[in-house]
Amino acid sequence: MKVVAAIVLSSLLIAAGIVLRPLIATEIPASERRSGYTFMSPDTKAMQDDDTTNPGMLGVIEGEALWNRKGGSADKSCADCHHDAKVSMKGVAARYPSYDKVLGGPVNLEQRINLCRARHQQADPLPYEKHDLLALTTYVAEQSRGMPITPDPTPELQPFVAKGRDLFMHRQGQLNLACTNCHDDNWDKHLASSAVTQGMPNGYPIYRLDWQSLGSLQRRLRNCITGVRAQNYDYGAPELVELELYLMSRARGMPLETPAVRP
Amino acid sequence: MTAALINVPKKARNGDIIEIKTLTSHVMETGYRHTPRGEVIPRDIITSFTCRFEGDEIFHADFFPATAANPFLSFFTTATKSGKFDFEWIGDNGFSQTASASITVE
Amino acid sequence: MRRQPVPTRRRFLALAGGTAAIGALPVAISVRPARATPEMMATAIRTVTGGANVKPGKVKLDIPPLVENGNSVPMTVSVASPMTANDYVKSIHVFNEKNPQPNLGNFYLKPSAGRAQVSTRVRLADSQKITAIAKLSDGSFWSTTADVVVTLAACTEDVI
Amino acid sequence: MARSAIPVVGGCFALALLALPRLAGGEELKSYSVTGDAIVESLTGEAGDAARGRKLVVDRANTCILCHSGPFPEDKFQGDLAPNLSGVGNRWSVGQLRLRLVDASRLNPGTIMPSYYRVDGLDRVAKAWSGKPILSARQIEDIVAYLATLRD
Repeated sequence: MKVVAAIVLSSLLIAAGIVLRPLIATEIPASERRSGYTFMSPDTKAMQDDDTTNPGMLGVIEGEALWNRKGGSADKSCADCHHDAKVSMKGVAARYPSYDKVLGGPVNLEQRINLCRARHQQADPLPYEKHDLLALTTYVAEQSRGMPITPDPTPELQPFVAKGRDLFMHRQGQLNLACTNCHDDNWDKHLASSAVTQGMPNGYPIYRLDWQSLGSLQRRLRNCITGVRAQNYDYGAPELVELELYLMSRARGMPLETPAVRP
Repeated sequence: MTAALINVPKKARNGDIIEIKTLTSHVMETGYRHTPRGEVIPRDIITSFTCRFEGDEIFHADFFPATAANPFLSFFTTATKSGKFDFEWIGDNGFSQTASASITVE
Repeated sequence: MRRQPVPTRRRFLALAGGTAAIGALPVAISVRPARATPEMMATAIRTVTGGANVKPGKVKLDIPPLVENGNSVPMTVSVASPMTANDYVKSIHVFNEKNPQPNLGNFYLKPSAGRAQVSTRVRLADSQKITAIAKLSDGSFWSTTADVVVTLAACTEDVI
Repeated sequence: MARSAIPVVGGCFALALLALPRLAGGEELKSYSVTGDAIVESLTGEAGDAARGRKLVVDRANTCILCHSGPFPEDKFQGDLAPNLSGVGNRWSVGQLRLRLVDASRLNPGTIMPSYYRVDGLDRVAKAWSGKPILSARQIEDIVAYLATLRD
């Protein structure tokens, strides 16, 4: 009977431990926060550093063309309202996801582009992770390259940031791992010799060598969720946007690198 | 839509050896990959690149499935006179793309 | 659709009309198809050299000894040559022995190149030996080799 | 030594009183009992095969070498998130190794070591893996047998 009691007790402790786990996870002090760039090999850094060799710049060129293309029932282009993106979009990506009053919640940059299409161009949404939306997002985000991440301070957003943080701290999937287990507690280690990194969101959309294309932060998040063998969230799901929000708050002050190159 | 990013100096002095860099958007599908259902994804690559200066070929390259997506190339030429570089990419499924860039040689 | 050069000193962007659309990558899984072998590489090299003797030297192959992802490996080949009308590099050929097929690239130069050097990015399916061969205007062939270790990505979209 | 007959397969005792989860193949998760920090008895009732165990450990699909390094000269890409497996057979008994594979979270709730033979107490498991342990009882025994051979 002693053993049974011990098992029951330890089970309770474990149950408690799983609940307590988020509270004991260590967030990275601001002074130690590092871009994924700093973990890369010199060759991959060189590919990002030079605009004539960075394949992500092709997305910028294509995005600029799309910015100026008229479309939708309104037959308007982005430029018809926002004019020169170099001026109007400067700093915008550094504060996304941002609060949308009509929806009463956060929207990321891709969703903002599609909201703009719906509200002002009377155009269909561009599908997630397809070329056009990635190119437009990359072009908009590139206008903030080098600028520090400055999360949207709207008070109504804060509960969503907290939800994103809870998700970051929550163990899930068959491997029973939370984002924090690797990206707060073990970011200086290696997973099968690949750098774990801090999972910073400051280069998206990124040109990922593994993808051989541009891809969004949500694609990268979905990779990790697949990796821990958890049910995935659909592109645009509120949980993914909340995670994006929390990641941006975690990267406050870090310069935007879009289009970053990552292995 | 495909894009090309070409880097040629706008100006050079006679006799300068200049670097030309090109980056082209293309998936470079190898023909060796399969869908989750086991079907082969057909090959779709750029197979050849040619650079001409004032109509004369100055550089040519053959690409293969082993060429990385969004192919990058860098090569050199000697600047001798002002003129126009023409770039041409040809590939599977009738793929064809051209671009050009001018240089002023002083 | 074509754009004029932007008025910066060194760079211009061209947006050219093409026939292929760039979409998101198809949902695909990588497989390890039948690989090229050292014999297949030797055959491919013979196709270029016609069986002529290939001497070590003159060729320099810059490729990272350890790469983070085999999908895009930067590579520069340069050849020691005066690049004059009488003495120049006609072509450069790069081979591998473990991809599905043995060619990494062929590059054809003119004396006007001034410098016998090309850079590109290649896919390497695995850690392996890379061989670069230069054909000179006198008909001689020169070569060098380099070993590359390819890191396998830990976190991919393939379910592990 | 008293030994519990209650099948404890997960972190939550309430769940342990429910019917045992069924695996996709119809195989029930085998019951086991914990003594101290060990599972003394083989999950299959048989000894594992160390040679098969080594193959399982170096196969990335089983995730071991994503985090652990060890005496596997053929694989250049091993993780350093978790202790090196060299000498692990000196550090732990077979029974201790077995519990650490089956459910390391019993010993340290904060561990990043997944529970390789557990199906409950998990959240949002992807459909393809739902109701299945990461490794089968036989695979656990094979790996335990191999790890026990790793002596400095």
